[in-house]
Amino acid sequence: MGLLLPLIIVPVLTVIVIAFTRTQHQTRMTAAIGMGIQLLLSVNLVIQYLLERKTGNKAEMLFRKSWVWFDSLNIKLDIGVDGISVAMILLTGIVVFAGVFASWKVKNLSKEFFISLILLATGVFGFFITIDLFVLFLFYEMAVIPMYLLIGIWGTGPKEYSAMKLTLMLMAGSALILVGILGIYFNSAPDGGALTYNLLEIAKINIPLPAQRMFFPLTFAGFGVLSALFPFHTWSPDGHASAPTAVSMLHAGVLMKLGGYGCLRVAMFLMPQAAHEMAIIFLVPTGISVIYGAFVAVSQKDLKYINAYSSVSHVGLILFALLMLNKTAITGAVLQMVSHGLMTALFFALIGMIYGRTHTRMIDKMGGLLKVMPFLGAAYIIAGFASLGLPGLSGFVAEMNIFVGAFQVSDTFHRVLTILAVSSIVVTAVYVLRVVARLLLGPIEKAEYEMIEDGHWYEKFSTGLLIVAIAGMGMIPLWLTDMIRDSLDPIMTKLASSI
Amino acid sequence: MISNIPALHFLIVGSLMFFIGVYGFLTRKNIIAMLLSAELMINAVAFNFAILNRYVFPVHLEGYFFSLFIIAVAAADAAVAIAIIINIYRNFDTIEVEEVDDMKY
Amino acid sequence: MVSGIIGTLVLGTITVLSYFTAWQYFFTDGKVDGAYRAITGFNHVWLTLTESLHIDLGVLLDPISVMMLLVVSTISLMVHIYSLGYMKGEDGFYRYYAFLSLFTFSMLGLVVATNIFQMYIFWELVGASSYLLIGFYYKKPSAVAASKKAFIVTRFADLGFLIGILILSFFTGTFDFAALTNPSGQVLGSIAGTSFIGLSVLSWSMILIFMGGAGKSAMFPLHIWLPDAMEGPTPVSALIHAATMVVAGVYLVARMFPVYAIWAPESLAIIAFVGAFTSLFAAVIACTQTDIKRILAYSTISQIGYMMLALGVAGYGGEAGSGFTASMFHLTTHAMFKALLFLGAGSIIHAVHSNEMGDMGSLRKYMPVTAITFLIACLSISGIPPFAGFFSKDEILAAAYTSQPIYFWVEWFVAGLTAFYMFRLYFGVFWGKKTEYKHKPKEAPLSMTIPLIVLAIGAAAAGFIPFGDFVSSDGLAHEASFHWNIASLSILIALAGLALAAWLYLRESSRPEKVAAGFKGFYTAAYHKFYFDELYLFITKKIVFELISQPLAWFDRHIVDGFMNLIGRMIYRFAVAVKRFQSGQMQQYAFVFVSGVVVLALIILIWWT
Amino acid sequence: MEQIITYILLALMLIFSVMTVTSGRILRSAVYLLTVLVATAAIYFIMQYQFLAAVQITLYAGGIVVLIIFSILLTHHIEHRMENPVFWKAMISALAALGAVAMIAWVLKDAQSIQNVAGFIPPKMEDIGMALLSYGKQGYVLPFEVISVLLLAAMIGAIAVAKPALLQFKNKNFKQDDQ
Repeated sequence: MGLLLPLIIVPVLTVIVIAFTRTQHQTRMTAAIGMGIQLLLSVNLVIQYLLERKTGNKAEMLFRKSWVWFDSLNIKLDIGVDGISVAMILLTGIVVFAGVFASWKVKNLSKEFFISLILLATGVFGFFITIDLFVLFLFYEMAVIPMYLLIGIWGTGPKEYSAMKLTLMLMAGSALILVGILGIYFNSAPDGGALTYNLLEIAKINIPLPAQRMFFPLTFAGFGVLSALFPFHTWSPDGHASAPTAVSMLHAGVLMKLGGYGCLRVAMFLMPQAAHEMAIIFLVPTGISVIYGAFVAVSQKDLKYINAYSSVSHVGLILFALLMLNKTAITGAVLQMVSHGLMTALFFALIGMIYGRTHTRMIDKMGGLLKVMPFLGAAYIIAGFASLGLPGLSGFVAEMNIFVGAFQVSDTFHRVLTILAVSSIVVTAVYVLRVVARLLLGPIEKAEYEMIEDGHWYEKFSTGLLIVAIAGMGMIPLWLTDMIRDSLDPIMTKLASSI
Repeated sequence: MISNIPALHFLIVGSLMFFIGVYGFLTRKNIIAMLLSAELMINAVAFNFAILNRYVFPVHLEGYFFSLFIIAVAAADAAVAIAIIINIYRNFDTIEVEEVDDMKY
Repeated sequence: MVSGIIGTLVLGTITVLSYFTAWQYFFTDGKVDGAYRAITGFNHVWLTLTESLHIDLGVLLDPISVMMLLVVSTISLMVHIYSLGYMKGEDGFYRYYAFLSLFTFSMLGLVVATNIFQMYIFWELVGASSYLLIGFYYKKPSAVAASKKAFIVTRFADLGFLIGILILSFFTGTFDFAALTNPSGQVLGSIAGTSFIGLSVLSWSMILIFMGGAGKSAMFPLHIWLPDAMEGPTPVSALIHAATMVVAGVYLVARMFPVYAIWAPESLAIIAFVGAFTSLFAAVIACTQTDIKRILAYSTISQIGYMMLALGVAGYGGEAGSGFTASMFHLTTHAMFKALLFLGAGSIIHAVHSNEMGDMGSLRKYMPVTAITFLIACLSISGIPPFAGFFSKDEILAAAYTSQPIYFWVEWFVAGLTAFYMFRLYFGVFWGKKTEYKHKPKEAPLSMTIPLIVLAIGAAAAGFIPFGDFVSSDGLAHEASFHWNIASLSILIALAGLALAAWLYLRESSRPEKVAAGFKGFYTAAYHKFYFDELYLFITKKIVFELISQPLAWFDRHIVDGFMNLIGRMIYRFAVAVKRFQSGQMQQYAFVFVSGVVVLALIILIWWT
Repeated sequence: MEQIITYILLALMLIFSVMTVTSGRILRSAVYLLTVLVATAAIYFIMQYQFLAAVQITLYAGGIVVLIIFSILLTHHIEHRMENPVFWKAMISALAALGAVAMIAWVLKDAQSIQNVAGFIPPKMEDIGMALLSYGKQGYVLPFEVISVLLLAAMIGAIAVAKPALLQFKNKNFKQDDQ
């Protein structure tokens, strides 16, 4: 079985078992147990990975396994992980587990809800462990499609509209990705020989430059849509605003990272020359995303919109850092994926809990909630601090890597963009504190809010888990950054060789 | 004897009959009249098969059987068509084809 | 209550350890060949950034960090003890002590930082704990607004700090103070040579770093958060917004002082100017305020301006470095007397339940200990010998005089203003009109008066420390020369200020109104803090919020998203148009079918032949 | 003599075809169609395809046309006159048909070379029967079976469609919905 295959099998088994449960309680217990095992597997994977590296195994991908699937097209279920995917798997494990607890009280069709949620998680896990482009794409679609149901059925507000918009825009993105992947596939053997989907095989050869010029922008933009690249970010506010709590958590926390991961692993790794040529073109929209998302977040009133735009800003920073094409910045990008995943999941979890109590998400209708729900309020403040990059929490580590890395590129264009991106930390502080002040502090706005209860055990568990992860990453970052840095070596070599 | 007549003449008549059927099918509003036109077309096809068989492969019977089967199929489809027409008439109180457009969009 | 005692005990231990460290450093380990050297206690890599750049966490001991250790731990201990009485029975007592400990941790981390990035980390953390403590009374909207303002203003300043660090580290390839501040270091040579818009890149980066310091130290024009920060509990104001955190900016400049002095004198000139201007500006405002904590806040800004000025006029090493010593000296004495003033103010507020001077008067009869300690502090800050403030202020004036006489005269005038507004406060509160109190004010409990007494001793006697022996810009002992002419001038103006205050406020009279009327326009402007709050409000609310953020939000919803929706709607329209072909008219289908067959067949035929 | 009769028959086929699609009375149309079919059968006789001719008359002329006439009588008053097609519609349809005719004419100009291949033996009944039941070369048992199944299916289908009451869903809710 190895270490990786269970990561796909366990969720699938969980889905099957959930299909046979009868009561809501059984359903959620099954989901919790299944995802708990999944989290343990992820943690175990991290430990095993670090131990394996310690023994001096320098292979690009560890724990490789391969099964032929479509011989004629050379499609294989080919799995393996490096430090980046391990980090992402850990993130996914945590967020999904927390997400299950955040949706503990889903009343309506809870069985179907958990089935879709865990199917989505399966897709994400599969995406991170495969190194075969076709299977990668397959898992990608598997992660995106359940989103439609999850938002369309269990959402709030104009959910059908949002679900449709989100799905259509992401589908448009994945159409671009598919074209890109096929383009890579048909250029994967320029000197003759068998075509392949295998990432590592393709990385060994150089895709012809004209093909790179054609397929790099497609792939990058395709994955960029999922990462809310300006101007393809508008699915994000509506989608998040309508989505149920756990879905927002998973979507902003993990699914948006699929975009960054794909940009790095597929677009930049396989087509380095084009990445060098076109980085400047793509830097502009990413830079805009960073600043623009932050400024738009300042004047939003709906908690989820604020967070959605904040995600646009933060995830824009990921792509921005990737395009700086140096090791520090890319390390920062991966760290930011993990960090943003954790804190935005925390944010959305808390927003869901607050919404469940006040039945509104408008910040000007709330106030003084810290008094009645100290635990959740404090958690919100911590999430806010993480978001504005306070040292000791995860955001700082990631942002400093990005900023220092970005500053190493020494022409004026990059400098100006970097300084603009850095200045987003002030704007972030503005909107985070504005929300905290309006929402949690001050006098209690309405009398009925006096009756609000603080978090239940499952809510505390869910938020507590995420806070521990955020603080853990923020305080002891070295093991994580080293793991990522080491794994970036092949990518950096490939990028460097192409100048 | 029939061999004195060139095959072309039969084929011309067959083809014309077919397209007269097409014309009827396109212009008639009454479904039964359309069915009549369709029968014309089927007949024309069967006729052409028989003629070509007679002229080109006189010792074989492929075209012959084709005509035979076409007639059989025509019988079947006429039966079904008439059943449908009667049902339409029952439901719509008309057999004007333009008024039977519930399947649009 | 338990939480407070735990916090206080732990901090007591830390204070003891700090004193022990200081003893060891100054008298045993620190001195090599007559100069104090920097000792790196330990230094551990925390985060690797690039091949050469990595963030370390460690402990650096040198004269200024050891001095700051003493100051921070002493004041913090006093505040911890004081708070046991002051905060008794408050909602969230344990929260208060948790935040206080967090702050002390961050401040100590900042002080002992071995590299500039560690300093930045703890810099942010003190900012966050300051935010939490200012907003301690989170049910009060004004406190919430003040905490937000403080955080955002300092955050803005930190942006400059961060960019400065990025520039500096890019060119030098190190964050390490040891490498950066080595006076003979080669790392700065290249960067000092590169120029950008008239100044060297190094100067730019140092100016940006100073911007961080200016934000935290409430230098003009980033001073606006500090007076508002007085919304926090008073002991917090004493600890954070008077004695320790706000001098972090001074400490930062002092820490980077060799770089400033040797490689970037242009930026040092800017520091001197900002310091001088701020001290004057804040002193003028302080003369008109009526909220006792705000007076103290502006006084703090003014005094920090002094320290900045002293650094700005100093040079590296020898006699030129006396400004550096003076600045650090003033930092220490200021910490004593300003903490004392704030704690005294806290004691008054505790008794009277008001911040307004108008509600107070003749308090000396009810609160003798507070009155006496407050008087000592006032004398000290006004620069009356032999109290501590006199010595440190004298050194600053002397340093300014030898370097830039114009700054001397400005500061000399500010010294007079200082004496005036401090005694205005003192007379207004403890003398002045006889006020009827609803509850008769009582002297504070022992837990509050003991810190007052301890600090009063410090404020009175700290001036006799031979400071130059321990702290100087180059580590060599430096004997501060005493300037009789400067000292007599400063005593003169201090006494003049005192006398003026006594004339106006010792007895209840209508004189203050007359004087205020005499300076009408100027008085009103100063009373409204020269309208800086309004200006910033205009910038943030009208420009950032209404002219950038809201239009962008509109743009996003209606243009960007509108475009996406437009695409969707166009596809829908197209589909509606296309579905008309599906008319349900069977004959139409048949017609299309027939013509299609004909056309296709024709195409094939033509293509074939 | 045969030649003349053949041409007359061909002419009849054409004329009555046209009348079938243009006549205003549906019943007459059906009768014209009958004429066409009978004329076709006559030509089959002349070509010595007796069995085919017989099938044409019994199945086509006899079965189908009678069926059609019944359905006409079921759905029309005997006096019913069909309205003429709209002019432009007729023109467009004619144009399409003529285009197709032109196309066929183009193809048929090659058909001039089709000559009567010698050696015609009039098919005998037993040959036809054997061919229908054999499965080797020149055997048609499979289409024969398929056709028989088709006919059966068509028959059942016709009954099912035309008599909805037989299969109508007898569900109370359903009926309530109807009302």
